Amino acid sequence: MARYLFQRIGSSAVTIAIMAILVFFASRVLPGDPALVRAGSNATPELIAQVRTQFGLDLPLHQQFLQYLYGLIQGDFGTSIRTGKSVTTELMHRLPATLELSLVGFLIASLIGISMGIIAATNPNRWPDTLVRALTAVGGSIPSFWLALLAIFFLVYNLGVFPSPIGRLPLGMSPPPRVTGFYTLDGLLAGEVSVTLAALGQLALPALILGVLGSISVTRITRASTIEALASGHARAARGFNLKSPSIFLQEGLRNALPTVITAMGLVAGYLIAGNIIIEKIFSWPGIGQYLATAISQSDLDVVQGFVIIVGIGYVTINLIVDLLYSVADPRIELGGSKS
Amino acid sequence: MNNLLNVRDLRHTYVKGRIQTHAVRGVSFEVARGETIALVGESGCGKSSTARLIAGLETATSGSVSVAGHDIADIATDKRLRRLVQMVFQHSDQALDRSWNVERIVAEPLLRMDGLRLSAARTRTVAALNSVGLGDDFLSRRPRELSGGQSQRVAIARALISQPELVVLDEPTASLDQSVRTRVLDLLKRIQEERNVGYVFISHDLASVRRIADRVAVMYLGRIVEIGRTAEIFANPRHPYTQGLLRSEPPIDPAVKWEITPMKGETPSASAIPDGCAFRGRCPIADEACATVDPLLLPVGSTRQLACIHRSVDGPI
Amino acid sequence: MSSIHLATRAASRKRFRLTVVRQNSALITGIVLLFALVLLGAFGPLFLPSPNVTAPGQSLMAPDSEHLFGTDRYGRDVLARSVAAIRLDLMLAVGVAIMAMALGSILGAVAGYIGGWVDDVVMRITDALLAFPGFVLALMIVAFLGHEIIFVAIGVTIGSTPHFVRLARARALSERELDYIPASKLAGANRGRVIFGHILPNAISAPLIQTTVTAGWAILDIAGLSFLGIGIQPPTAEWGTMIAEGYSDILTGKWWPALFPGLLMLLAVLSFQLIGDGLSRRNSL
Amino acid sequence: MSVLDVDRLQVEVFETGIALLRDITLSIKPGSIVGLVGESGSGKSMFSLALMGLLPSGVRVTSGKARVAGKSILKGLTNQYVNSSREDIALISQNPRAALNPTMRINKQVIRVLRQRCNMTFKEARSEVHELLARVGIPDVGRVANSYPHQLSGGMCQRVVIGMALSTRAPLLIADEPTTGLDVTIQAQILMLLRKLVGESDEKSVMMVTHDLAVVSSMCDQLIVLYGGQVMEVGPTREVFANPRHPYTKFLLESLESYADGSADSTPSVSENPIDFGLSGCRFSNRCPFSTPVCQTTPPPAIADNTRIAYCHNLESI
Repeated sequence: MARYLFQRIGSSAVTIAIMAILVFFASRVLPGDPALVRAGSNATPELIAQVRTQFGLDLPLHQQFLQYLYGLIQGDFGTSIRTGKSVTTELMHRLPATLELSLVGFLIASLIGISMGIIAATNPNRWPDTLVRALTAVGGSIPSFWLALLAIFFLVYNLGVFPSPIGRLPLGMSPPPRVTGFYTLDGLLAGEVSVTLAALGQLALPALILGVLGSISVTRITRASTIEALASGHARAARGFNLKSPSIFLQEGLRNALPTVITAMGLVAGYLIAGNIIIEKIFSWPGIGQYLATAISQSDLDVVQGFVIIVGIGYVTINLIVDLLYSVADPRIELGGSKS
Repeated sequence: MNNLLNVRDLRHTYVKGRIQTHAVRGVSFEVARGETIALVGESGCGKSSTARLIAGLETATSGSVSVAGHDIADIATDKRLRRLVQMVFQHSDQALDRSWNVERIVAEPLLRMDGLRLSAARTRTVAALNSVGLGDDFLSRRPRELSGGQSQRVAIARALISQPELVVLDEPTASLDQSVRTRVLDLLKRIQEERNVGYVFISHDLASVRRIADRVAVMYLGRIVEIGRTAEIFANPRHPYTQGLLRSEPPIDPAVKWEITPMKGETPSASAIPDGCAFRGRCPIADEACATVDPLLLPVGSTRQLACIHRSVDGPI
Repeated sequence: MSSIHLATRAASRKRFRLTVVRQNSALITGIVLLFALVLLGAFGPLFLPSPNVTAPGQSLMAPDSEHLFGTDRYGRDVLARSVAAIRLDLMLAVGVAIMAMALGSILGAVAGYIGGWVDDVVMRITDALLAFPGFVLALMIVAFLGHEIIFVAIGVTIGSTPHFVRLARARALSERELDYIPASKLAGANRGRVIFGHILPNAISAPLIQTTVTAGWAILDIAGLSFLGIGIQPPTAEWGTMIAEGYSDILTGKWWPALFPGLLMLLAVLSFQLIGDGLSRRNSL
Repeated sequence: MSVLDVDRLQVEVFETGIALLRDITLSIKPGSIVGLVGESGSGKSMFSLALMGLLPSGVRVTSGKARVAGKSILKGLTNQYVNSSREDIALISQNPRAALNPTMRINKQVIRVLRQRCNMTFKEARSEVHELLARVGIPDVGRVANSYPHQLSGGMCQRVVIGMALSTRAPLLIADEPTTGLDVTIQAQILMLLRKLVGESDEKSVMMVTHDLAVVSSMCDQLIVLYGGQVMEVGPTREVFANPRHPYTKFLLESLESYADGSADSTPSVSENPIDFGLSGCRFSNRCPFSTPVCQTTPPPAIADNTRIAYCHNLESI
């Protein structure tokens, strides 16, 4: 087990390294002058030259690369040209907001996805299944930002069910003392229940939207893999032994679909970390996504680099967890290797 | 150097992670022109690995294979020699590329080895199809329009179109219905008589071996345990494994009461081969000596070889 | 007795046909929808005002008989702009999906068939790219390259390619094990012949189906980039850009400049999804 | 009373009306082993699925009756499968590894069957597991009980499945190609085991579904030959082997014998035409060397002779 874990962590590290190299080359080697992009298209030659020196872009490529790697190893993603602050500090400061939103979104996505998938799989090709399939087809086609706008228009401005999309707390309320960075938890820790409730209220709509969008693929995969498992040889054999239907659905169906469902949930978790760039922007949610959205429109490239690497690390970590859970869920996976 | 095929001390070991699988552990035999040798055994005995090594689809860990005086490594890499060895595969439903039509499938060796165009190869393609009993109305058919027997005939036509001297037949009838098997075997036999081609026939099905083979090599865990003329082996099997194998085949006459003591146990994994004689765990006559001595394949009589320390003396048992 | 029997038989057979139609209905609906959108995109502009003519006096007019979808804050006809965007978005999305399919399938087939270090390198890079949702990848590339249509296309293509590599590689790995591959090696086919003559033609059906789904995703990604202001720039009529422009209006109760382009986009993506679903069902039957 | 009684059972593809099984009539006596033989496409597996109520979607029983242990397994005009009928049947399926749940240890799977089919409590079932596994000749009971299916050989898995099937006390066992894919020495072990266990009880009957005539000849008392979804010939194995009446049975046995002893194929021109499910007459008529026009158009009558039945228009003339 420990050996397998080390192997997987090692290979995750390699993936992150390759990713970092790709990011570097994307920013320096692809056509397009990084100094020009950073200085803006209307910049004077002097300004461009100044940007070049400031970011070390006049150094030979291999030196730039070494500098970049050296910075990365120390956790230094560079400096934001817009604010002049350390990218690492800025991102870390905003990370909890994103994680809080993603986590709640993930829970909603899993809950909706797995239950809808089960409902569909218990009634294949009958109306509940048809309905679920139609819903996932439409749901998978909805642009997230459009859905968010409509939700705000109807649910916030017309019906007033949810509070205004103005970030993590209502106007005039100050955040609780920072412990975890999750306002809902920090509010409780500080004994300020009103803050927690207010934070939950602000969280509800964006998390719901993320959850609904994320639930689509969980629904699809839960449904498909359960139906597939119920059509397999061992499910037929179980029916041949006249075992009870609920038992077959659980043991032959869901239990054997579990590894695939875990994979789908991992994908959704990754999608949520990145997918809330747009949602954060729309809901003024002060997370890393919104930070990126602002930075990107102003060509603040070190922020983009830093964001990409943090998301990458998050994603690789999720994959690692998924692989571990998968190997627990499927006894055919020998730890340390392939399917036998 | 009269033999068409010479196989000398062939060994093949796969390594995957920390696990070594000894698929072939020192196999030697030869085949004359116009002769059929059958390699028989159960799954994991190394017969299919041996077939792939002989056809040059894989490279042996050690040992040599030569066909008509050429080393298999040269045959595998040289377009002019490639035609010498061809192969017919096991699964009739996957032996043909389903996106090609029969004409291109059969003509493929001519297109690749001789650089012919499809139209220039037409006459020979039709001739090859005719020789396996299919008319030229098959030229434009797709594999999914063929029955199992017809697919296998097309595969045979493809193997023969380049005029090979040795054909490796890897369980060519295993995926076919009983009533079609006989016909395919008879076809193979007729072709052999016409062209004097040598066959290496891989099978687990003893009945088909009896029908087509001149000699039989019985394999167990990567070794030949007994080799000899087909009639001799079937009439008087001498290795305990051969005896157990023949006994396990159900008789086709219902009047014969089939009452046997089946061979005990199962074949061990090729990555954990027992010391001494590899068969001793399942052998009814094994003793302490078998745990220490790895029996060699030694001649008993002029046409037969046997790998068993208890049966190494010539004479009836 | 027998007439009753026949009647029930006919009835249940009819029921069965209905389920068959229902199973194929996804495909049919998708094709009809896409066809309608293409027609609208091709011929609609002939009957509509120019999408970029501004009319300051007619800004933010609610939908009426003259402007079916209303006008935006510059007085431009929302219907004309939404329809003009069909051509751009669909062509871009389909082009991106086809490029990604071609690139990914070839890479995947080569890696899967050859194996060894080639496979290691290709899959390592693919895994690293797959560490991001395609959207983030596209976003990064557009951020680094510049905010132009061609870079948006490149970004979304690269973001979509890794899926195809995975898909084609998996198929190549299973094709490689089938008997016809060693058979063609024995026939003297070299690696290139085997890959392009045998592996790819047989491995391509799954990537082809995936292409339609990818085209749908590409529409979402392209519009998402534009919504963030780094994709296609105003005043070009594009769904994401239009929704971004309508963003502030919706907060003041003027919902039409954002609603209609989103609705058309939804239909476009849905049509690709339905076609993809229908095709993969047919393929698996 | 027969364990299984099937009367003119018809199974069709709904969409097209193609009959995959046509007018199947047969019965199985208690305590016998009956072989259902056919080549690929004969409908032998479809028949066992129909008896189990496990037909694939789009395929239905459209007419006919079937009784297991005297109880009808189909009800009503629509021939719906009566779900409780499976209590009287146990299935030993092809590919034993795939027949076991890959995510459950063997002991849990056995316990599950014992609890749900034999009304045992968990404790009773747990104490029964080792005995059950030992009865089917598993040597290393403790290890096997604790293993997942993928850790066991195909032969071991098949023993487990046989053990579970016998524990259900169902009077009819359907063994669908129980040894296909197993090595010949393992096949011998399994067949001997099956015969021994069935021989121990007088009530249990086995329907062996197989393509392998040698297995049938050495295992079965009775023989049912299927071709193209139609019964060709029924009778005691010895008599059918000694003197086949139907042209198809003749052809099958002659090709088997000539195959085994190496003699030339003496059967007259039986073509390799594929099965034509659209034929309204005898399904074998497009291959049969004795085919007459009536064979093409009219299903063959059942010609009974003592213990045997053959379905052919031209029995007298052959």
